[in-house]
Amino acid sequence: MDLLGLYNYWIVILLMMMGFYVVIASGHLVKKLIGLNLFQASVFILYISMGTVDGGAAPILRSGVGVFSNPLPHVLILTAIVVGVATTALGLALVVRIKEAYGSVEEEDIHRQDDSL
Amino acid sequence: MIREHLPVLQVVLSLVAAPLCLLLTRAVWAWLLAFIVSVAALLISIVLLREVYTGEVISYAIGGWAAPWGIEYRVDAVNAFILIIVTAISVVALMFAKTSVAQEVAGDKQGLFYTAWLLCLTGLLGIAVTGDAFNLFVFLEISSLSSYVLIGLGQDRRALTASFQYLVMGTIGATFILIGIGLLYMVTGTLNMMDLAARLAVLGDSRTVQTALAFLTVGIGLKLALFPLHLWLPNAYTYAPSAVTVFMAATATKVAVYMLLRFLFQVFDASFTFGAMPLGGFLAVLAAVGILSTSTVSIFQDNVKRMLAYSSVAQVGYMVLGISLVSSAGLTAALLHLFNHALMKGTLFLALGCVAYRLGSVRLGAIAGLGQRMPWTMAAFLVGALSLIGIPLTAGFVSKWYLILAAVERGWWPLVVVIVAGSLLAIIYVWRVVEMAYLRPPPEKLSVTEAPLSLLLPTWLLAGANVYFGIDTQFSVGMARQAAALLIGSSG
Amino acid sequence: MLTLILLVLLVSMALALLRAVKGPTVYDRILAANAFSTKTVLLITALGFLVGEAEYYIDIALMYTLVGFIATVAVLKVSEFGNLGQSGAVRSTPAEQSHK
Amino acid sequence: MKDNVVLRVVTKIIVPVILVFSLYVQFHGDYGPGGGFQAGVIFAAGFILYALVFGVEAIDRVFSAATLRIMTALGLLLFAGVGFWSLIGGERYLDYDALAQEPLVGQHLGIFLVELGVGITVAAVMITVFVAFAGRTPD
Repeated sequence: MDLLGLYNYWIVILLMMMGFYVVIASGHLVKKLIGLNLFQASVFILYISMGTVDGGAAPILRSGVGVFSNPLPHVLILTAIVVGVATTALGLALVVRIKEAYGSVEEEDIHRQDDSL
Repeated sequence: MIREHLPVLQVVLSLVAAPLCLLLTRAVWAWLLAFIVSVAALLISIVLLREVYTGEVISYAIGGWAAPWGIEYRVDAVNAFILIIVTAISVVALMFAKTSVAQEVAGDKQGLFYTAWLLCLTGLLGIAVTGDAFNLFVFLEISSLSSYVLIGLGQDRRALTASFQYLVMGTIGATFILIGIGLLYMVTGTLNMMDLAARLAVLGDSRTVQTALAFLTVGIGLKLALFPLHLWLPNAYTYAPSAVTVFMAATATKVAVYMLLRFLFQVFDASFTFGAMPLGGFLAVLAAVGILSTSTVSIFQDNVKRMLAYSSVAQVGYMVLGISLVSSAGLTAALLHLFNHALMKGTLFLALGCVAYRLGSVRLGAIAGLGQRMPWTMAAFLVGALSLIGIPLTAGFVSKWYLILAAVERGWWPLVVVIVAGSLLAIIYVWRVVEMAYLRPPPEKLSVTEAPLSLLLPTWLLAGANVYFGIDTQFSVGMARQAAALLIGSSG
Repeated sequence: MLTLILLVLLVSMALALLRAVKGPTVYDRILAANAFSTKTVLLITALGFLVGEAEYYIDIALMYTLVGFIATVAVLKVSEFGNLGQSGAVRSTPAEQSHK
Repeated sequence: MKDNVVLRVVTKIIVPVILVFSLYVQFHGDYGPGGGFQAGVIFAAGFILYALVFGVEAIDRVFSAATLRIMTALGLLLFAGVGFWSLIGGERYLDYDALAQEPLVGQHLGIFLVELGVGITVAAVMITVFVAFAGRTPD
């Protein structure tokens, strides 16, 4: 079993679990978003490493190069990155509004305030 | 000539209308544009439905790139059915939105509200139309992002936290779906759903495919608010503006159910999902536990909107239950319930929207005596509630009946008990509202009048549909049956 | 040779990262992060020559330089004024005073 | 921050370079690596740098909130307009062949217009996001 040969998957899994842990364990809303970003980044790496072809050049058409990496996953993930940016921006905007409404970005504080309503 | 381009126009029309809406500064114009586009989308979906009603499949290649390479839009009986639901509900909810949103959303944000609405509509329609797995993810994110915005526009500050919670959960769900699609692409090298199905059938079982199925099921389950993953839903529905709640409750989860069906039955083979992988029993247990627990939880809710939100989770449970039966009858029941649930929850949330418009609150205590003060609104609520319970002559009865028949056919008697028990629990929580509205005297100083006609009209439109489709089941059952046959048939 | 350069760059990046984590003051961290981003630019360029597609990698490196510069300015501004938007006059913050 | 001479001078020199670089990435996009997304972000980055140094009000002189709104819509409409153009040309939606007599010219024109639309929208949205966050006065 060649465990290190598939090192890209180990990186993906490690990042994914780190991100997921932060999303779940952190009560700070901004940190949650950072965790979410990390989580998404792991998937980006999964896709990009998937497109690699051994010995392949960057997928730009020019003479003298026969083997290219698969450009499709790159293009797909460009879309996903844009989606990720939009999600982060929206999330941060919500955090700003939450901060203005509650005066706090800690989940516990927010829940405590709402229960008292 | 234009007929040929209908599948793409279905999506692109609202997509183009969204930036136009951004340019319109007056809220009325923005509303008008959104409404016209929704009506046009409804007309397109009716034409599409008529074309695929005969069992035909319309395929449209975007940019002229043929199917397995380019993005294919594909309309068959299943998604034509979904398109009708989404567009029809959008039209009705927008009729309602004009008055309701004017009260609930700040004036300068209304133009943006309708922009987000149109984008959400685009996303939902896109998910239904597209035949490309990655395109599905993109449309899913379009609809999700705009629905976070719509929910965050609610009056209560808790709308913000609800929206944030939904954003975190929804993004995790979408990312799971993305991983699933990526793993499938890794194995097959294609993203077209039909092509995926063909290649997966040849490749057979492998650990990557199993993982992909798991990721996709969990991801869609999050979007679907399947029982243990439903935590975002009650808050989101409760604090969103009334019109948004109607739109979300009646369409968003439905489209998620559609995704589940598409992946479980068409992309993967049913013999793989329910044979090699024990997904059937798994879903059935989750659905059954979900129905019983969330129905019980909704009995104890003080906020009627929240009560109905929990009930939505239970109703999703019925649909998943139908799916987990893996039979033609079960799928028919699931699709039928999908249609009927859109009608009944639409009616109920619309009626609540009328109440919120007049009272500004939908707490149980505030409803006392409304049966006399707002007779039409509460009567519509009653129709929706009867349908929710499943009283004969309402739409809800039809789907519950088919569901029970399907369960009996498979001989899964415990499920029949669960379905009946769920209905009994529904009676309890609906009764609390009815008792409050009709049997309690209104407070002395309460001086509310009936909701304006612009709100009552859409409410009664859907309430009438509840009764109509409870009596004349030809369209709904026929469509559901055909779609189920297509899904089951394709997985042989 | 290029491989050696890459190794040296990676080591210095690791050192910069260490300083960014350890750094007692905010300015240590910002400086370390800035050094890290500069090294990244060099790494990208060196990698481009190693792979033999330098012309594309240099575009990316240029891009990264710009982003790094803007990010450093932004971070410094936040640490100095506590907000990104203002054009205002220099206002000395407690953090600044303690390092003068 | 505009009292800082070094920063002010460097910004004034570097901002035009950033904008030119963004145009290079934009127009290079249909042959080499590059394209609307990247170009839009770089273009916005130039203005963001300027706003960091001279204050967020400085952006208002070039891109007011209304301008940004129109640009956001315009880019998307350009994209969709190309699609409708091909529809009118009797081809499938977004089939660039319909845009010119020669299919090859049509493809170039199509991808160029689409990338331009993407670039405009992304630049406008990025600046909007920055203004929305940085222009908010803390209480």
